Amino acid sequence: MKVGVYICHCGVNIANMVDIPKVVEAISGQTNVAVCKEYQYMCSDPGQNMIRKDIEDMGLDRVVVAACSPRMHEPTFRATVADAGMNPYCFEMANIREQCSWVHEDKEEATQKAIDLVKSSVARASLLEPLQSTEIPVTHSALVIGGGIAGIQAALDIANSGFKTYLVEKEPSIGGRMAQFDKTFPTLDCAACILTPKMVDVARHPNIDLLTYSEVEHIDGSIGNFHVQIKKKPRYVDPDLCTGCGLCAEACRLKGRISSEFDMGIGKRGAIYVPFPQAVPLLYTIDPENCLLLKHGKCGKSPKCEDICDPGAIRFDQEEEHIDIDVGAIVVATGYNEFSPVVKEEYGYGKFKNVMTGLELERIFSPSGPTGGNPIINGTEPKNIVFISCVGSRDKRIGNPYCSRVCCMYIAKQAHLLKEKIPDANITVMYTDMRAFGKGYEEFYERVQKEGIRYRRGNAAEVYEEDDLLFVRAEDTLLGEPYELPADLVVLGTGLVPSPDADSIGQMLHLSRSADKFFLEAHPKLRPVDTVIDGVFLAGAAQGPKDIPDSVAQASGAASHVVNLLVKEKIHAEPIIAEINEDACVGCKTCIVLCPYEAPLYDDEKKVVTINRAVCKGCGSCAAACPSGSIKMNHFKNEQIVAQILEVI
Amino acid sequence: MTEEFKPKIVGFLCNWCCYAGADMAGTSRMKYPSNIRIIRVMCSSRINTEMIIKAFQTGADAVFIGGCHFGDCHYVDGNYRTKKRIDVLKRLLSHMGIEQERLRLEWVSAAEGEKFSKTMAEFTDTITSLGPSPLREIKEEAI
Amino acid sequence: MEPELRDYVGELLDSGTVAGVLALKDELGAVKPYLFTKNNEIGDLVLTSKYPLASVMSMLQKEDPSIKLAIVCRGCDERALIELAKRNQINLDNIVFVGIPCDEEMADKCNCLQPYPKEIVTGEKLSNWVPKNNYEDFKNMSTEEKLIFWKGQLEKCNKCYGCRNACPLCFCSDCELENALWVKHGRLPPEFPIYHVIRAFHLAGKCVGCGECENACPVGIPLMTLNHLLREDIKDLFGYMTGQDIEDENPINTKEEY
Amino acid sequence: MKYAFFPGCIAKNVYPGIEKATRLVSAKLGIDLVDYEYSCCPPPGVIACYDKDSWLTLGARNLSLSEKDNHDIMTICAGCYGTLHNVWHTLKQDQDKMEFVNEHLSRIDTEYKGNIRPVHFVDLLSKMRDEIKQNKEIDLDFRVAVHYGCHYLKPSDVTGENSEAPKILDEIVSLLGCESVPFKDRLTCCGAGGGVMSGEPDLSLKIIDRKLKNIEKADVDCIINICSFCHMNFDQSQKKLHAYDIPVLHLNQLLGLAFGFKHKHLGLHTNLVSTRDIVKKVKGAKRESMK
Amino acid sequence: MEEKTVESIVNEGRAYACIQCGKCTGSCPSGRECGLRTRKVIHMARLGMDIYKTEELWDCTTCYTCQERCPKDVKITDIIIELRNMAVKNSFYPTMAEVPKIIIQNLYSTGNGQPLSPEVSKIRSIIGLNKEPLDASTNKDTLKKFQKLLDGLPLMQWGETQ
Repeated sequence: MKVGVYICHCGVNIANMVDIPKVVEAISGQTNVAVCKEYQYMCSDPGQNMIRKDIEDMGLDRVVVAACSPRMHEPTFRATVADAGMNPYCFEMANIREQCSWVHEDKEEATQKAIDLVKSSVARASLLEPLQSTEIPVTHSALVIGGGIAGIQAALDIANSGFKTYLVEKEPSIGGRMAQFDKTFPTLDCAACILTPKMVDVARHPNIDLLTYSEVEHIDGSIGNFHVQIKKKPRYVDPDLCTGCGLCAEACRLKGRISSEFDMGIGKRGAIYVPFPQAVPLLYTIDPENCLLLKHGKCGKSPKCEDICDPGAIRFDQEEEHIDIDVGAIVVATGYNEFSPVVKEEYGYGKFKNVMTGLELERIFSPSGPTGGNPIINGTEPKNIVFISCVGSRDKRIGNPYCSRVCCMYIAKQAHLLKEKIPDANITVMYTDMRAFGKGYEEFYERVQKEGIRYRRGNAAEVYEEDDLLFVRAEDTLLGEPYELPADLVVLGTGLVPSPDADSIGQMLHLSRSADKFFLEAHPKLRPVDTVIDGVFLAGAAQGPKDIPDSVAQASGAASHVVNLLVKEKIHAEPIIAEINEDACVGCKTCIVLCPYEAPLYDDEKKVVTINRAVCKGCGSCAAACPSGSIKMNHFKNEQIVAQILEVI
Repeated sequence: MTEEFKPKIVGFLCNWCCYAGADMAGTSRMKYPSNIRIIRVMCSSRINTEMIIKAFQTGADAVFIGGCHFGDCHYVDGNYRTKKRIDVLKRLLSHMGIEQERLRLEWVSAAEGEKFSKTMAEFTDTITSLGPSPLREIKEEAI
Repeated sequence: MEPELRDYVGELLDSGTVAGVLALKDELGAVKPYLFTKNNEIGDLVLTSKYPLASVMSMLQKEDPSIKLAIVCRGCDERALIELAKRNQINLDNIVFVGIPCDEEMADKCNCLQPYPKEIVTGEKLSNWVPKNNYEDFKNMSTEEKLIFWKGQLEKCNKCYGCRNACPLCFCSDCELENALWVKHGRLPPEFPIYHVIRAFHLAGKCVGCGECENACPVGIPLMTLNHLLREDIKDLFGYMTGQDIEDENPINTKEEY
Repeated sequence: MKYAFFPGCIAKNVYPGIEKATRLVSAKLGIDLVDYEYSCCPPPGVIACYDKDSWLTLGARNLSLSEKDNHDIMTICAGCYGTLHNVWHTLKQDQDKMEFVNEHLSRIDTEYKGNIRPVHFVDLLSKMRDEIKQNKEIDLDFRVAVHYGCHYLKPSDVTGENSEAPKILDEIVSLLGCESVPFKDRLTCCGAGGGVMSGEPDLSLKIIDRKLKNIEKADVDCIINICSFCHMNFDQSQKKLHAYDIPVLHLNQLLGLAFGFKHKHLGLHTNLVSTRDIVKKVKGAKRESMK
Repeated sequence: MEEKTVESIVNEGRAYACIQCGKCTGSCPSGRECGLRTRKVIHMARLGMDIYKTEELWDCTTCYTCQERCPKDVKITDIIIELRNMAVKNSFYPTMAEVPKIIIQNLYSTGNGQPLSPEVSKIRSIIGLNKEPLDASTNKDTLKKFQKLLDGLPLMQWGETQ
């Protein structure tokens, strides 16, 4: 063992407070120390060359540099020693600047501390082991879960980079929530006009395998190599034969008798249906919950859909399919649901027929919606309309303390659209705070106020009905006066909650949730699209309430992370990770409980735990808790740390 | 004992928060007593009880553990485990007759240089007034 | 109690519910653990003493994981089996519990907190049982006195590893107490107090209070004092008691805040 | 079933018909009532607003009386319920307050432990639907406006009730054949609480005037309440306002009528607002049910 | 127990979380008829103003609707009650706070806030109840003990200062 020790003056930064010759003298005699030198600036070229030369000339196998913080120059010197052919993990640094010369005032004490720290580093370096990073092959394909705008964007971006992409959507069509919207704020683009071309692109893309009416059942594996099982629910329609002509839906005995999910229950459909006319794929689907034949075994003499379908696409004998795929990376884009305002009983949703949610109104506006885009609510055109903001947002009582980010603006948009359709309408928005933070949002807010929409600060207290008319009670907090407004339509600015599918997907992928129940990103500022599970990324409202541009931006971000991964033939796994001594492991699974990354895996055959090198992050938590000491934390082994302890006391 | 008592303190600092906080104290030139000897680990949860007790056994008057604030752990939730482990160990030490003040756990973020230096000054004071570790005396007797 | 139990156990064997019953056997006055597999042996089944049967059960299962066995168990045996199951050392699905309570004399001897299993096959459980010794004398000592106390006690230690060997929860094949990094080899008594601190900490959230370690100690170190206090601490800090439910994780290892 | 009976000042000393009705109805339903030397609850809006700690102490004294016999304490007034339930809840959670209370109670050799629970009569009724149906002799075909009383419902994190859409009272009146008629603002305060009725009578009258106007519009036969204090406010305020003529009945009086008790035994004739029309309707209904 | 301050009341009632949405005022049955603006009461308390000196504080009927609906879970009614306690402790008695003193006197002399009148006593016996109900005033010793309890309570101290 030959350790080279290099003490840096850092100009006067260290040398002024630490008596460097004294340090050199103290270290020179230490066990294993082959050479101990001092220099003005170790990080400079001549400094680095000095080390390289000594490694080559003297055959040093460990190097210690006593200088600044390893957080500053450890990478620099690791590269230096590697240049000279030494394993970079055999390098060690003693921090005698940030944690010594800069913070102490007594030269003698600082010098003694510097000696202790360098000795401790030498002792540690003597026990360091050369480490090699392992290589893991990468499967060059990706899975995107959720076919809303975020999932669509992510899938297109990945596929356009040349990688096979599986897009899984549980509904019969992709499009997600955005497909339900009429127009988008603040530009008032028609949502369908900008979304449907993308949907078609997805369907036609040679690199995209679109799996609609399908659900992810099981996921295992890790970064670079996930194994996924997908359940394809039976549509009872042969996708190759269905032309999307729609004669079957016309013929269905239940036509117009089943609430349409897509129309938020306002519109009706039959048992065989497409959710909306621009659906992709344009394939009809039989709803087994309602279809007379599937549910009761009998539909008149014979099912009318089957009778009328010339190509013979109806297949009542179709069965569930299970597909296994391998992918290198996963994008989770499970989106959101509208908050159900039933629990906010003071607003009378579900009790008073003219109280509706934002998303319901969106369907009323839509030209393809149940009223053909005419603003007819329960048969009449409303004249007095009140919007209530923050329903299910910023509300601790119902457990949604967060701001839903989009409600202020969609209320402004809907108020504008209503005013456009009903010019003589009285429209009042009761709001808590106005949050118009995006590009063009504040301007749009001004525009709708100019159009005569009245904004009154103060959230609605309650809605009551008297003589078939609704009244909304509130305080105008700027006037400090309580008031009541009559209304023939009350629109609740309902907030966003995570999609219920997030539960199962989250469990399968072991993703954490933040307090708001949306998926937790790896870092709130710097890694907003990553998760703590390597190879799994987030896009869109699955991570938190988001508007369309933010969802699209995040989706592209997630896609670029996926592509960064998939372009590699192999990924290098950091060698500073935990290793298990399988002979000593008793399989008590303590480490499995501890690890946030699912790195320890139980081997049922061997009855021991193994460590998945690809996902271990090297925190060492498991090594500290392993009762039998079977887990070794590379580069931070017990004996390496104890050697340091012994030297500093 | 005529010689002035200078406590020996071993500090185990997590790389991401507390170690960076100590660096921050350095770059900001915030002075604190030189008693602590810092050992860097990646996460405060890497520290096992054996190491801590070994430090005491070897003659440390006190042990300091520094990690990230809850919610900031680089490894999601390692610091929750650290807290639990240290809380139990503190009780165990006091049952053994070792003042639990000798073991201190603090959360220091990378930005909290000031907190780090203040904590060091305060901790050194505490230990100075407590006097040398009883284990150190036992060790010296044995020699 | 015994005749009733013998009938019960005999029925378990006759009906084929289990392939064997782990219990204690009297062999010419010496009591030892024994796996009863035939009804005609059952006359030798006794309850007169206490023995850490949980670890024996663990060994039996390791030999044949599929075998279904019954165990005549006391409160501490049951708790130990539950703790072992939590740590994947035993499969409760293949165990039939034949619960018996401890009498006052036994409960006193171990200063047991819960001298009965969840379900009792025969015998009366001690109702409103409160252990007599709550270690007040020790708790009332000053820190310095505690140190002196332990120093005196631990000086007796001859590192026979009896405490560990008797412990039903010590299942590791490699033991940190034999790691020279922590406990120097060839030194008696072991350096104060690392050996015993490591052992006590390893049992935090694990110890079921059976008292076997203290029983096994040839030099009479009051090891249960430490274990008992730590059990109280764990309850105080996390509201956690060992051996209650297999679903309860050792709180020291979980991420939940407390 | 045995309960300590806490009638409260109003039902004892102002509208004794409510106390009487409760005793009659309880006997029919097989609920044994035990009396204790209770003081006033004391009122949540007045005494608690003056000094909360004293309020807790006096409330705890009441609770401690039947605690000795291990009887849960039953109230028939939302106000009394509000106090006793809130005191029970607070002392269960707050060790400091519990110490304070017991320090004072020890001066009169009393101790409160927290072993019994306060309940409202209506909570018992909700579990005795069959018994109510069995004991019903007359099907009362009334249109009624029900009034819950704020302190029975709120704060819901203490009471456990659904404060925005309670149902129990509506369900019980419908068991008796009555229709609970919806009316505007049916859950708002009657205006009596918080010391407002005594301290600011004008404000209190304004609040109840609005309430009565809404009830009048609903065209009901009577107001049904489960709070003696609201009961008093509804009855007296109609006279003070020189307007309205809506009879006011405590739920227990309504139960009494349905169980076949004479209106005079239920003290209906002691109300300020005449209950004559109600009594007439009962007689009519009785004839109907005889047929 | 520690002396309460406006600040401690704000913290205990979690009023720091208030977003001034006004749902409280809009829900207030009393505020519709008078000058009580619940939202403003909370805001003033948060600013550390001497809110307990305002008369509006006594307009609240303690119906708890505001607290019930507060999206930020601010314990609004509980805060109002604490502020009233504080007003009384600081000898700030607006006119409407005067009346409870009569109630306190009744409580002291009869054990009841609302004592029994001779007229009602008569009604009681007519409808078949005891002329006088069994309560704290029935038994002289009980009443004395009750008074002894009251004598030592802060409530009586405030009652006397006026």
